[in-house]
This record gives sequence, C-alpha cells and structure tokens, in this order.
Amino acid sequence: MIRTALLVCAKDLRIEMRSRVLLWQVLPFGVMALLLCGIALGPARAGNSSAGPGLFYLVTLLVALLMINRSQSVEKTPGTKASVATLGLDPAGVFLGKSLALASELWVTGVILLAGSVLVLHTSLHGAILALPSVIVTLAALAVAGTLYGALTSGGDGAATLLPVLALPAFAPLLIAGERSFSAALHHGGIWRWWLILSVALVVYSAIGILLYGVLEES
Amino acid sequence: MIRTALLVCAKDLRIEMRSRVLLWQVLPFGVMALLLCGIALGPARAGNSSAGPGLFYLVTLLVALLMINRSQSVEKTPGTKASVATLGLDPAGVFLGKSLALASELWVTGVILLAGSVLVLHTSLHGAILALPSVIVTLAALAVAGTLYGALTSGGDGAATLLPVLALPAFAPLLIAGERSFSAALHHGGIWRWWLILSVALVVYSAIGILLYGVLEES
Amino acid sequence: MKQLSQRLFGPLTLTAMGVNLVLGLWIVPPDKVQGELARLVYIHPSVAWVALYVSFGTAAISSALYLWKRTRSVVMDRVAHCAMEVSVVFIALTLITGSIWGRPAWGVWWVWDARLTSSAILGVLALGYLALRRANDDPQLRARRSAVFGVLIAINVPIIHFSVQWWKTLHQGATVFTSNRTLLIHGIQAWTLLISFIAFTMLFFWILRYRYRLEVLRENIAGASLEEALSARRREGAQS
Amino acid sequence: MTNAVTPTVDLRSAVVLSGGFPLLSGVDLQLLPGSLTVITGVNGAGKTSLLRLLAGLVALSDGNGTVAGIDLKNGDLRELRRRVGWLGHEGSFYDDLTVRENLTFAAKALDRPLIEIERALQRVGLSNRIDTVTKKLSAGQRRRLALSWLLIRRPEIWLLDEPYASLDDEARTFFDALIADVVRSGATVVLSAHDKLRSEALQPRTIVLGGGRIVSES
Amino acid sequence: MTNAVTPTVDLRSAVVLSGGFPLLSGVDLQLLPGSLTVITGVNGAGKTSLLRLLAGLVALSDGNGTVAGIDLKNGDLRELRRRVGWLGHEGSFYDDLTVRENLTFAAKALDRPLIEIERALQRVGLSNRIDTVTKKLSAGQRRRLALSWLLIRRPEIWLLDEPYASLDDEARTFFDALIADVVRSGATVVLSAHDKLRSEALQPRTIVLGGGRIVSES
Ligand code: HEM
Ligand SMILES: Nc1ncnc2c1ncn2[C@@H]1O[C@H](COP(=O)(O)OP(=O)(O)OP(=O)(O)O)[C@@H](O)[C@H]1O
Ligand SMILES: Nc1ncnc2c1ncn2[C@@H]1O[C@H](COP(=O)(O)OP(=O)(O)OP(=O)(O)O)[C@@H](O)[C@H]1O
Ligand SMILES: [Mg+2]
Ligand SMILES: [Mg+2]
Repeated sequence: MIRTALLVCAKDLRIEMRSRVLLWQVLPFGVMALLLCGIALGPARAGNSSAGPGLFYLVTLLVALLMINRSQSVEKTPGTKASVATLGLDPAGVFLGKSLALASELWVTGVILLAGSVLVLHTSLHGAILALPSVIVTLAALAVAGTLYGALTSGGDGAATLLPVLALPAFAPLLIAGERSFSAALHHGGIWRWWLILSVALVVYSAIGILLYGVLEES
Repeated sequence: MIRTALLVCAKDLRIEMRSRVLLWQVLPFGVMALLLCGIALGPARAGNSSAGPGLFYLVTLLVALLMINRSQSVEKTPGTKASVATLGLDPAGVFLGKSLALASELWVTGVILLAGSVLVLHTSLHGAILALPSVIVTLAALAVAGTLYGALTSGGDGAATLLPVLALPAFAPLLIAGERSFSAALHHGGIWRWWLILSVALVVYSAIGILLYGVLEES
Repeated sequence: MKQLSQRLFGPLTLTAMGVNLVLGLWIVPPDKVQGELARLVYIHPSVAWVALYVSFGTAAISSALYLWKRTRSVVMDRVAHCAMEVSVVFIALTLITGSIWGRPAWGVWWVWDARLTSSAILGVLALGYLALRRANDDPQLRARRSAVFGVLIAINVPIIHFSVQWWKTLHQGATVFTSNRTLLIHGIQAWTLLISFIAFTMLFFWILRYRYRLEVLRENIAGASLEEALSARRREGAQS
Repeated sequence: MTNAVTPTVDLRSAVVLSGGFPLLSGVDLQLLPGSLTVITGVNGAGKTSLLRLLAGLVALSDGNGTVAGIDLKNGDLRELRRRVGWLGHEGSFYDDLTVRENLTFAAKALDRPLIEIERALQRVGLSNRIDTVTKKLSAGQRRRLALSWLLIRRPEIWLLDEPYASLDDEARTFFDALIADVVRSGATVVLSAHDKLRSEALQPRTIVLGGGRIVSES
Repeated sequence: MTNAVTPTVDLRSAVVLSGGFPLLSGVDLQLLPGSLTVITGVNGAGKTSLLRLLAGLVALSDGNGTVAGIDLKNGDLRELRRRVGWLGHEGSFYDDLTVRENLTFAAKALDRPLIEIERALQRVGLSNRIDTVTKKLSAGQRRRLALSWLLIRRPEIWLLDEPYASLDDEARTFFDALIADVVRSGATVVLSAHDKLRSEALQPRTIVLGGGRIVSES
C-alpha cells in the first residue's frame, strides 16, 4: 500500500511539475480571489482583521476545488482509465498517493495564501504562525476528503460542475473548524480542541478512503 | 451574422437542456456557495444585509466561471474543433450566439440566486426587484466577456485553471459596478449611472468580441 | 545617427538615474511631515507610473499592431511579451516600495484602497498574460491569443482604475497635482520628481531593449537547433 | 507555369514545427484537380501532419504553400477550412447531440436543405441511428457519420486521415465508390492509408512519407 | 463438463445494457486457453462491447459469465482487470508524461525490472521516442506504446480492439509474430478486426457478431 502510495504520489507531482499549473495558474488565482473577497466585502469590512480566517479558508477552498478537479482529470481520459485499471494497483494506495500529492500542493498554496492574508487582510503575523499547525491539518483533511469526492464525481457527465456541488457541503464543517481554530489562534485561545476535531476528521476520511476507494474506482 | 448567432445559441442551449448541468449542478452549487459565504463571514456579519450585494455577485461570478468553462469545453474536443472549423461559420456570429446562450443561462441562475439572497442574506425584496434590471445588464456583460475569455483560454494546457486566473481580474470591475448599482438600488440611490457604465462595458466587450473572436478561433 | 542615439541611450539612462538618486536622497531637504521617509516620493510614484502606464501601454500598442493585419509581425509579439515581463518587475517594485512606505505612514502593509487594489489586480493580469503564453506552444496561436489579451488588458487599465475608485477610496491621491492641474510642490522637489519620472521611463525602455535582444538571441539559438532538428528528422525517414 | 491547369495544392519545401520539433521537414507537392493521392509511410512519418497542414488546421512554419489558391502563410485560413472536407482520427461533432441534431446544425450553417440529411444517412447506412446521441455510437458509426457529413458538403478538397479504419466491408465498398465518383467530378482527394486501396477502379498516385518529407513516389 | 480443460472465457446468454439499450443481446461463448479468436461483424454489431465485458470494464446485466475463473456478476472485477491485457480504440496512459515515465510507472506498479522497458520499446520500434511526451505521439506510435506495455505485462488474456488500426506494415508483421508467440505460450487472445488476419501461420476461430449476438462462426 505504501509503495503504491509513493508511486502514485510521485507520478501526480511529476505531472504537476511538468505542466506547472500550480505555479502559474492556481497561485495567481488564489491571490486574485483573496483580493476579490476583499473587494466584495468593501474596505471597511475587509480591513477588519476578524474576517481574515474565514476569507482565508474560503479562498483555500476554491483553490482546493480547482486542484481536486485537476488531480482527477489526469486519470479521467477513457483510455488511461482502462489501462491503469489493468495495472491492478491497490486502491488504498492510489487513494493515499493522490491525497498526499494533493496535500503537498495544498500546503504550498496554503502557506503562500497565509502570507497573503497577513499582508492583505491584516491578519496578525504572530497569529498566522500559531495557526500554521491547524492549517496544515485542515488542508490535509481537505486533501483526503477531496480525493474521495473527486473520485466520486469523476467521469460522469459534467464532472467539473458536479464536484463542487457534492463537495461544498462536505467541506463546510472542515472549513468551519479550520476557521474556528484559526480565530482561536489569533485570540490566543485554546486551539487544541479544534486540532483534535480536525485530526479526527482527517483520520476518519482517510479510513473511509482506504476502505472504500476501491468501490469507487470499480467501473 | 445574426443567423449564425441564433443557430449557435440554439445548439448550445439544446446541449445544455440535454445534459441538465445547469439545473442539477450549477444551481445547487450557487445556493451552496451562498450559504458557505454566510458561514465564512460568521452569523453577525452575514446577517448584516449590506453584505448582500457583494456576496450575491461573488457567488454569481463563481457560477459564471463554471458555466463559461462548460460552454467552451463543448467546442474543445479535437475532432469537433476541426469539423466545425470546416463549416466556416462567421466568427462574429459564433461569438454572439455563444454569448447569448451563456447570458440566458446566467439570467436564469441570477434570478434564482437573487431570490436566494433575499431568503438567506436578508436582502430586502423590494431592493432586489429594483436591482433586477442592473443585474440583467451585468450578467449580459459577464456573458459577453466570459465568452471572449473562454475562447482565449480554451484548448491550451490546463485551460480549466487558466480561465479563472485571467477572468477574475477582468471581471472584477463588472463585479464592483454591479455591486454598487445593487447597493444603490437597496438604498434607493440613483442607479442610472451604474446602468450606463455597465451598458458601456457590455457594448465595448461585444464590439471587441465581434472584431477579434475570429482571430482567437483562427487555428 | 540612429546608431549613436542607441549607443547613448544606456549611459543617458544611467546618468538620469544617478542624478535622480543623488538629488532625491541627499540634495533635497527632508519633508516637514514625513521626514526622510518622503524621499520615497522620488522612487515610488515614478516606478508606479512606469508599471501601470508605460509598460502596459507599450504592450497594448504592440499587441494592437500585431492584430492589425498590415503591421502584423513577430517583432510586435516580442515587444509585447518583453514589455509585459518587465512590467511584472515594475509592479512588484511598486507594491514593495508602496508597502515599505505604507508600513510607517499608515501603520499597515496594505489597505483596501483604490490605487493599491488596482495595482495588485494589474499585477495578476500581467502574470496572467505570461501564464497564457506558457499555456500555448504553437507560436502563431500564442501570438494571436496574447495579442488579444494584451488589448483586453489595456481596456482594463482605465476600467479597473475607475471602478476601484467608484468602489471606495481612501488613499493618498493627488499629492503632486490637484485636480485642476496646479503644481503643489515647488522648486527642487518638483524638478527632482520630474527627473525621476524621466529616469524611470528611460530605465524601462533600456531594460526592454535588453530583454528584447535576449529574446532574439534565444530565438536564434532555437533557429540553429532547428537546422539540427530538421536534419535529424530527415534522417528518420532515410533509416526506414 | 507551362501547365494550363493551376494545381489545387502547391507546397514548396513546407516545414511545420510543433514545439521546436519538425513534423514536416520540407515537403514539395503539387496536386491537380480531379486527382486522387494516397499518402503512406511508417508510423510517425508525418501523414497526419501533412493532411492537417493542407486543411489549414496547423500553421506553416517555413517554406511556401497554397491550397485552393489560398496562401498558407498569409491567406485566410478560415476560408480555406470552409473549402476542405476533413475526416480525422478523432470523432467529429458534438457528443451530446443526436446524429440528426448534429447534421441539422451543419446543414443550417451551410444553407443546405434538411432533406439531404436523411438522404446522406441512408447512403452511409446510419438511418437506424438517426436519433442516437453521438457519443453512444460505435467507432465505425462515428466514421459513417463523418462521411455523411462530407456527402452533404461535397467540398472541393477531401482530406481523409486513415478513412478505412473502423469501417466494415460494406462501408469500405461504399467509400471506394464514393471516392471514385468524387474524383471523377473534379474534386481533389488526398487520403492517408496503411493498406492498399481495394477498389481496382481507383488509380491513385501514391506518395511515401518518411521523416517528415517525401521519400518516394509512384 | 466433458472437457478436461476449463475454459478461460465462459459466457451464457450474456446481456449488457447501456441506458436501456442492449449492447449485447445474449452471447454464448467458450474460449480455451491457448486459443486465438477473431471477432468481426458490421459496425455497431457489438464487438467493442463484448471485449469490454470480457475485460471487466462494463458490468454484466443479465445472463452468466466467468472470465479466468472470475464470475462477472459477483466476482472481483479488479482482480479480473489485473489479469487481462487491454488495447482499446483510445490512447492509453498519462498524456503529460513521457513514454519512459509512463512505462516506468507501469513497471514499478507491477514490480517489473526497469530494463524491460527499453527492451520492449526496442521490440515495438519506439526507442527513438522514449523521451517524447505521450500526447505528441502519432496514432500508430500510441498503439505501439500500448503494445510495448502489453509486452512488459504478458497477461494471460489479451483483449485487443481493432489492433491493426493505424499500425504500419512493419508493426503489423511484428504484431502477427507476437500474437502467434503469445498463443503458443498458452494465453487466450481475442481481437476484433474488419480485415482478414494477414499471417498464414495464425489459424484463428472467427466469430461474426450482429445485433449484439453471435450470428455465425467458423
Ligand atoms: C502597497 C502600497 C502602495 C501601492 C501599490 C501604491 C501604488 C501607487 C500607484 C500605482 C501610483 C501611481 C498612480 C498614478 O500615477 O496614477 C502611486 C502614486 C503615489 N503614491 Fe502610492 N502606492 C502604495 C503606497 C503608498 C504610500 C504608503 C504612500 C505615501 C504615504 C504613497 C504615495 C504615493 C504618491 C505621493 C503618489 C503620487 C501621486 C500622484 O502623483 O498623484 N503610496 N502609488
Ligand atoms: N515535441 C515532439 N518531440 C518529438 N517528436 C515529436 C514531437 N511532436 C511530434 N513528434 C513526432 O512527430 C510525428 C508526428 O507524425 P504524424 O502524426 O504526422 O504521423 P503519421 O504519419 O500520421 O503517423 P501514424 O501512421 O502513426 O498516424 C511523430 O513521429 C511524433 O512522435
Ligand atoms: N443509448 C443507445 N441507443 C441506441 N443505440 C445505442 C445506445 N448505446 C449504444 N448503442 C449502439 O450500440 C452499439 C455499440 O456497439 P459497439 O461499439 O460494441 O460496436 P462495434 O461492433 O465495436 O462497432 P465498430 O465496428 O463500429 O467499432 C452501436 O450500434 C451503438 O449505436
Ligand atoms: Mg496519423
Ligand atoms: Mg468497436
């Protein structure tokens, strides 16, 4: 399982490196979305630093949706699907590998967006650093859940539009927990509780994925 | 030109009807995103009706991106592109037709999201009705600009991610003007100025599209 | 004549930059309100001017010329590309100098202000232009698409500028000129400011010229390897 | 030119690049109206690339060329595409529309009477799938659809990339008859193939590509 | 069963539905190990559908079937897919990776030594494209890549959908030799084709499909 995971993860990251979609497209999109959120809220509210965590996660979520989409579209072409199916890869490994690749990409994006929100949304630098561990866990959970939902919606008609519909409600709790823990970090509150909740979510989603990813891929 | 436009528009709408992506995927996504924005801002701020117009347009923009993407992906498959190219359709007509189809879909979505924001974000019903004309113009401008940007980004590597990167900054002014006119309608201010600005944007984008769409499609 | 002016352009630019720095950093007395900090006025506004108008203008004009059938040439495409690349650097510099100024002046790195927001949006647009180029590898398709985008950006510059102003404004506006175009600052300060604008504009074109030459060199190298690629490809046919 | 008939296709050391790699490395080719040309060559020789160049689907990077009197370098490629008929490896048309809807779209775009649709489908033997969504068609049926579409258009230049692939015997026989007919009526037909043409009636000129250029001819 | 050898493929009135339409309308078929079967039939007869069923890529809607001892209704289709080799109409593998990277991925997934990659590419004649990105390959080169991949895997059941399409003469000859070899070594090969097989050495059983079932056999 672990070998398969590493193999799949390396493959996904290599495809990413080759196309550089993350660097040239996803990151600018994230920065832009951050700015747009500021615009949509108007200066008075956006300047208000308490909106920072919420906006940060909102933008991260949008970015994650793009990246999940891409992570699945790589597998989707009919020919690829059939011939990769004949490799008989361990689905749990595929799931973990894809999640890991997605998580790495999300971490990079997350750190940059965090820096962006310190600059743009006046989130306190100290708070952002304190929040970093919880951000990492949240993004990992997002990656794991995203891989699961990505597989669920891939292939069908208009998969690109189906994904957000199913995923948004599922990700909302993660978003809320992440936002809460971020806010707690900002106000020097106890973040351990949120940490725990997020870790549980991460573990639960991973377990579900390991058990059920095979069912999703079957056909 | 007009004949081609009608032909293309009918074709796009028929494909949409057949796949029902709008009904089953885009609309639920929009509603969901509206709710999520509310969550991200926290109850105190979201309940505040003055955020309504901004959030409405933010969500509409996201929905529009999905729809633009789909409108282009229909044309994108290599075989289709080549054989449709041999039809020698007037590019200006294709541009107008695709814009019109996109605009119709956006209008439907817009009206429903408007209703949604009255319900969810406590936007006043009266204000929403007053804002309707400006919403229609804004969405038309968004459709026209979107068709242009969609053609600009289609086909290349990772087109689905490139579109938002290019389109978000370009659409931001439309978003702002729309938001202003909506807010003006809510506060019974003069919306004619915004109306004018939006109409100018609509005309300018249409003119550019009519002139340059052919250049984009050439190959 | 042309040769001479070309050869003189570099030294002239350097001189202008030098004069600007010397005047701005040492000769001009510190500002009454902002003190030494105000010296940024000889860098930041002119950098911003280049970033927003000169470079985008160059890119937009050459894009438009590319789109016009009669002036369509690879030169226009290259100029647009290079100008946009240089523009990214200048926008970054604008943001950096502005933020450095903003931190002591306003107490924050960033505010939700018309100028700042529109500068950032334009930065993303310039990056988008470069991303668009990367996404297409057929040279003619790439040239056409980026030319269209270059024109679209040009329209966006004023739209963004005004829209962000309609949206809300709070920033340092007309410090140098009032709305009826009367000069608010005088003497050596005004002259230094003028020189800084000229110097940075020249700097832009200087860099642009080198960037352009680099591009041509790169294409030549590609052309040389093209000959090689052609004969390798032809050999493929001979083998079978 | 001593020849009274102007050639439909006239390439002079045509080079096509893709990301620095020469798909075509210098092709000289003249084709007259009413001619049938078969392009063969090993895999990767450049057959598809040559056909795409002639159809105006890729740009000429170096050399010169005209097709149907249109310059490949500075001419109006859109006009060129309007005059050629193209049959590629990949499926054509909108996958989400039915056979009838696809052909109706095309016929309307070209101002052709709709009655021709049914007639063309009859000829290619696809009438029984007229209301099937295109993406559900089998490989050969997609090919037949593309053919029926060429029947409606009757272009002056036919560019066919491996037209026999996926077609069954009946369809191949029909195709041979069609090509013979089309060539007789003065159109220029260029097709790529790995097999010998089956119909004895067709007397094609055969061009062998290799390494992106013409290596022999018969 | 009177036969001592258990058949690799055993279908009993197999039906496959897609959106209510029967792709296969009742197929009975037994194939023994070491057999070579060619499926022919008019376009839309159901050849591709039958091969996809045998590969475990579509589900059995009605009737019964086992392939390689795995029940198509309740068995582990993933295990089945691992045991078949599949060559479809469409390209295989990741378009953004190079030939080498794609094969390395596959070889590592299967625990095969990497040296086999170069050997296989040599055999199918694709060594000169080893570092080309897959999406740039020509139609025939993609086919060759898919073949090289089957060479590395050497599955027990080969399911090939129109394998000759897009292959040039050299590759076809190689392919025929490969199939003869594979069949001799005891694998089961099923392929669909519109042409006669060219190699005299191969003595296939030919099945003619029509309307989703077997109409004749020889
Ligand atoms: C990140 C922060 C900043 C950004 C992105 C920024 C951007 C710009 C831009 C784009 C311009 C040129 C406008 C035009 O020519 O139309 C400009 C001009 C100017 N900026 Fe900034 N700025 C920033 C911070 C500041 C700060 C902190 C100050 C001073 C306290 C300042 C003072 C000025 C002045 C005096 C001008 C010239 C105004 C004029 O000539 O009308 N800027 N800035
Ligand atoms: N970037 C690249 N690097 C190396 N080779 C490339 C590149 N892009 C294309 N090629 C090669 O260019 C050739 C394209 O040939 P083309 O598709 O025209 O062949 P074809 O004659 O149609 O072959 P087939 O019979 O297989 O269809 C292939 O050999 C392909 O490998
Ligand atoms: N929903 C549907 N409605 C009507 N017909 C359908 C539908 N789905 C599939 N079909 C038909 O099912 C058949 C599928 O056949 P399949 O692809 O197996 O044919 P094939 O024998 O491989 O043909 P070819 O030689 O063209 O590759 C086709 O005739 C197709 O038109
Ligand atoms: Mg080919
Ligand atoms: Mg088939």
